[in-house]
Amino acid sequence: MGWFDKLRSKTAKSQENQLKQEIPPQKTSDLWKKCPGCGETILTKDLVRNLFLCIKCDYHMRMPVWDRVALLADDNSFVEFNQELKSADPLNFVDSKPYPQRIEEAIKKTDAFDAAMTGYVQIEGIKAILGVMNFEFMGGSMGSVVGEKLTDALERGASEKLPVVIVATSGGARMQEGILSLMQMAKTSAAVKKLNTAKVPFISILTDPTTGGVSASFASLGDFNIAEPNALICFAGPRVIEQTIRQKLPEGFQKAKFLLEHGMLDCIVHRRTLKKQVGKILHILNNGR
Amino acid sequence: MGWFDKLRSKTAKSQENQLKQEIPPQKTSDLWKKCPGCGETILTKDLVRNLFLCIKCDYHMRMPVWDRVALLADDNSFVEFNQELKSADPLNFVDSKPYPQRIEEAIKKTDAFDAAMTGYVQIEGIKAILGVMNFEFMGGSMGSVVGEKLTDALERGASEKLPVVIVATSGGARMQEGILSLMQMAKTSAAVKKLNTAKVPFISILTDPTTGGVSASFASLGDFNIAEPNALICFAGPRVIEQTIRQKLPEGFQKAKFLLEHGMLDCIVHRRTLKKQVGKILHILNNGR
Amino acid sequence: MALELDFEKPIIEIEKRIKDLKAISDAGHVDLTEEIALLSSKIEPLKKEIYSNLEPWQVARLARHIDRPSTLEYVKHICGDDFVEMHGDRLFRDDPAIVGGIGVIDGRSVMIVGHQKGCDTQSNIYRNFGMPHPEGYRKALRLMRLAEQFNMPIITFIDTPGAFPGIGAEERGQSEAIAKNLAEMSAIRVPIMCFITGEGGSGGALALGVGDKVFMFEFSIYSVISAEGCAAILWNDPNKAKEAASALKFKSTDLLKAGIIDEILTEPVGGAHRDHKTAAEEIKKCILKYLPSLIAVSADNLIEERYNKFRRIGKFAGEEEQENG
Amino acid sequence: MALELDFEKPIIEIEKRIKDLKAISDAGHVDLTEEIALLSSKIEPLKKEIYSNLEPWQVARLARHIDRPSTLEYVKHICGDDFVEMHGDRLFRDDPAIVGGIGVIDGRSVMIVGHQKGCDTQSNIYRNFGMPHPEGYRKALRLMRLAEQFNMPIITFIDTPGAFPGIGAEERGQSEAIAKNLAEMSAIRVPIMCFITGEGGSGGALALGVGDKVFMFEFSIYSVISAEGCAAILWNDPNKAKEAASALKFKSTDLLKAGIIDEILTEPVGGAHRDHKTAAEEIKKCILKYLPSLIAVSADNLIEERYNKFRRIGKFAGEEEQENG
Ligand SMILES: [Zn+2]
Ligand SMILES: [Zn+2]
Repeated sequence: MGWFDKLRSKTAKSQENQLKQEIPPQKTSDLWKKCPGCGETILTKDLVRNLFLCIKCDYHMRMPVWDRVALLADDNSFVEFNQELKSADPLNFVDSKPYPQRIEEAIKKTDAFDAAMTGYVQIEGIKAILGVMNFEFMGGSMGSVVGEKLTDALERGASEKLPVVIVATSGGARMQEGILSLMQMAKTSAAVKKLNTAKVPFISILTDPTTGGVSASFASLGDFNIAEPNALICFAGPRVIEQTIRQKLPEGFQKAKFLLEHGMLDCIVHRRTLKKQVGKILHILNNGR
Repeated sequence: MGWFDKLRSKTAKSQENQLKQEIPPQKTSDLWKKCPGCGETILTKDLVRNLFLCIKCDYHMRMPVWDRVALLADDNSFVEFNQELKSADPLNFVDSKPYPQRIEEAIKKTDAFDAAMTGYVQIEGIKAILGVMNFEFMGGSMGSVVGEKLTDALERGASEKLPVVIVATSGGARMQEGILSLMQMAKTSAAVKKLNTAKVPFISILTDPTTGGVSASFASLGDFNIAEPNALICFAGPRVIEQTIRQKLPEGFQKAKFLLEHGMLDCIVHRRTLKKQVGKILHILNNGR
Repeated sequence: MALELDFEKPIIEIEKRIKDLKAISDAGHVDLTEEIALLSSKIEPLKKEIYSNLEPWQVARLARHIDRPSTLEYVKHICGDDFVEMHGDRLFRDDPAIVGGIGVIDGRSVMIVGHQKGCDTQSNIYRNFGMPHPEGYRKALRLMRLAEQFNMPIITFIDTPGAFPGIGAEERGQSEAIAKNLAEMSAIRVPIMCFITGEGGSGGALALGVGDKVFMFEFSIYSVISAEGCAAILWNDPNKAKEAASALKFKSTDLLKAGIIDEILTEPVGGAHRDHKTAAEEIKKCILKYLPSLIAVSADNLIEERYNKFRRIGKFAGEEEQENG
Repeated sequence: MALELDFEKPIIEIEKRIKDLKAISDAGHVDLTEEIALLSSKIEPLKKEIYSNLEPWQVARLARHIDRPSTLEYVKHICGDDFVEMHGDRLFRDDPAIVGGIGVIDGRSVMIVGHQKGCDTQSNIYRNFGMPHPEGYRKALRLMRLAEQFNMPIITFIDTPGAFPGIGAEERGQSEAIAKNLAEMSAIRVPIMCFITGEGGSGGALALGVGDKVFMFEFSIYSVISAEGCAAILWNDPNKAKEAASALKFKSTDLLKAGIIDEILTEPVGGAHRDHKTAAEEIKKCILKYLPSLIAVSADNLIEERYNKFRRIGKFAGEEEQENG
């Protein structure tokens, strides 16, 4: 099975899984998906073809990790690092389930070992390093594996002088790893600083949702911070804030446009032009170096 | 005449002049001064003895330049630089009076050649470079001479590794020198950067009023920004803003406490403890280097 | 819809008459070719006469002309599609009164930063008439540091009435923001070329103006204070703006003589607002002319020379005779 | 007025009884010296028993004790008069939830930065209960950069429930502010010693926590999330906070075992809130013990080792057997 076929089959699989997660139990059909923007019900296969943009209202739905790679990478250019890296259970953490069981379930569900994938890539002909987070794997939470993979990717960027592009999406820290997951914020941020010191560009692409410890570490530190339209980007989530301040939040709060207006983003880019725009930025920045 | 006597005589003289400027014509008495804080009329000689603090309400009134030197310098330690530097008339500027005439009048009035004085100093036993601006000389406006003197002081600090302390007070740019006065902002700010690069401390003391081009250049760039209580510190003055936004400004707007709360000042220090506090800061910073 | 300035009226009148004659002629009833040619031949000399004898206050009006090209228009002409705008100071807000981004000029990557005015009332309100808040200067500084990081020369476009005299701007420290830019720009280790394209208003202009080379369009101005402001303070009479304009010596020719700018860029006849493309080409030519030699200088020498360039500015008594001031 | 924690009640009761007996005894009616001595002799063993067997949720309550010394109190004990507080981020606001300034410890100049809680309701509101806004982190970074500039070691005190979940904090980019501190602290070229003195709450704590040495008081905690928050999310039941507290392993002994901290500082018997001075001395001793050797390291090696210290943190499947995790 060639690289592209494998990708397609993974895509289909992860697509399936996303559906299981997001569509309420009463309509566990793999064939349909409801748009969070306009409420329209859309055929999954149409969504896959349409880059997970709503066919009716162009809403940017969450995109499975392999589709994201396919969106950004030139054909057959992605070569994965640390594919087999897997979480341990450092705290012997048990809530309603033991952590190892959650991990195994997530692996089965997503066909990935953890919530981030990294590798060499070529984008619009430019060699780079790509990291893509996987929201379907335990909500894209950052534990030791995510932290290690992204840190390694950033360090490779620094030492091999290859620009780094990371597509973030995360519900926050992997609580089941306790303090270790908090420390991944320091680890990945320090790695970004290493990249800065090496004068190698870092493009951070913030997609829906990028929150908590990921938002408050590497994802906010891009030389370019790009967001997709409507992405929720925040440290504290809207529900937590509403509970704290006991009032309704304004429309659009913590969405991409809000962050752009508040100076945190360089630009918002539509998914259809994302690859081209990233390529252009890499080209211009590379050219200067 | 010894240094201290000379200082005293200059103090008395400049005191006189300040009175001429600030007390409305109908009460041109050299003997009394009205407190802007509480309205109390105070004997000038009492004010001089009391560091120009209101005897009744402790309001920090403007302090003549030689009194300021006496406040900060250890006895006989001040050695002035560039004492004779005098303004030219680069634009042949004439408004209601020719610029050279204004200069001559200011020289007569203040016994100084321009609105800043710089020199070697010792503060609480620590060798440093001191600059003091002179509000009585054309409202402390910054033209070529002020810019040159302060730049030279900052450069000496950088090359001789002596910390620099500048007491700012200014109505803004010396309009009569046109673009040259604007450029003094760039010149003095660049000199602060030179001092930073040399890793030599810069303490900026912002006194009433520090506005316009002085506020928007070296005076805001201290490693420590210290203000005196109640000092007006701003870029655009309150009257200009009121005219622009057509509404009354809040109480305390652009005063020292306002700036402290808005993150622009390290601390507000009472005039009585200013020397001691500056000495302590210099001591600690020197100690680290 | 062009705003008409009074001293431009004779030109605009002739242009209108030519248009009328052409319409009649084109309708085919009478042949007016000769009359049209005669009138046309008068335009150029008239323009030259008018625009070479403008009073300072008239230049100020040209410099503020609403149809004058803005930073983003220059960028469009100079970089075409090879430009990516970057927003935000990463601290508080994206200030629409200052724009910036990375672009390519003739194959070379550059960082471009400039004031941005609107072209009509609505966009002018959005752009705050090109008057930055602190976050605008801070965005500019962020971009310039990024340029330094990736070794990209910096091009700045200066066109602002000045800093904004408002509560928020003061609360968020516009003094600090301007001062910081002045200090940091003096030591940024890549070439900086500054273009005063319209109004160079006071501290708000200078905050983008500390460069290795400073250029100025013929009909732009660069001043420590607006003529109106100066008149209000020194003449105690805002109606003395014409007098103040003359006294302040803010025309490009004055500034060249004073050694503040390096070169005057010629505007299309009648002013940059009459031909954006030609104005943009003038800037591009200038960049291509000077950038290679600036890039050739080592970073240490570059910032030393930049420092000295500003260090030298100032005039003192007794030196008038020696220097040619 | 000390807040009584339930597990402290036996101690407080005996202490009260001793006081009563003393009062009677002092009044001169009865000699109760013997009884008092007997009771007193029971206190120490009781304290030791209670405080050495605390459940994680009990430690969390101690860590949050309102009478626990705050950063400014530690500073007062450690530096005495040789401290000058510095305010403001030079951007937007002075955040009272983070304090800092320059001081002298045993003749050596240092920069001190820490979270600041209040000691009563009013001061807690002013300090926002030690929960910083972005400007707090930015003030901290400004001060740390100044420390680097003047070659002063940095001491941080960590004691916060965490970042503040509010509109302004999000608007002004607390994500960016925390992230920036993490990145910059990793490369600051002077020694950084961090002391977790109370609550080490999540990102708001870590934003002052990237140091060469990280120390923790015995009854302080350091956690990715509060027990309450964790219970609400993972157990779907805020009342499971005790279970979450145990599961999160946020006690100093857990963190030492996990290699996150370098050393546990012993608290005065009964906790730091019972004896501020002794607690402060413990910190001062620790600074004096480690600082000289940190200063001896070259800046390059210092930041390389700091980087590696955090770089190493993480646990992966298959390595449990080899390492002693
Ligand atoms: Zn839709
Ligand atoms: Zn008074």
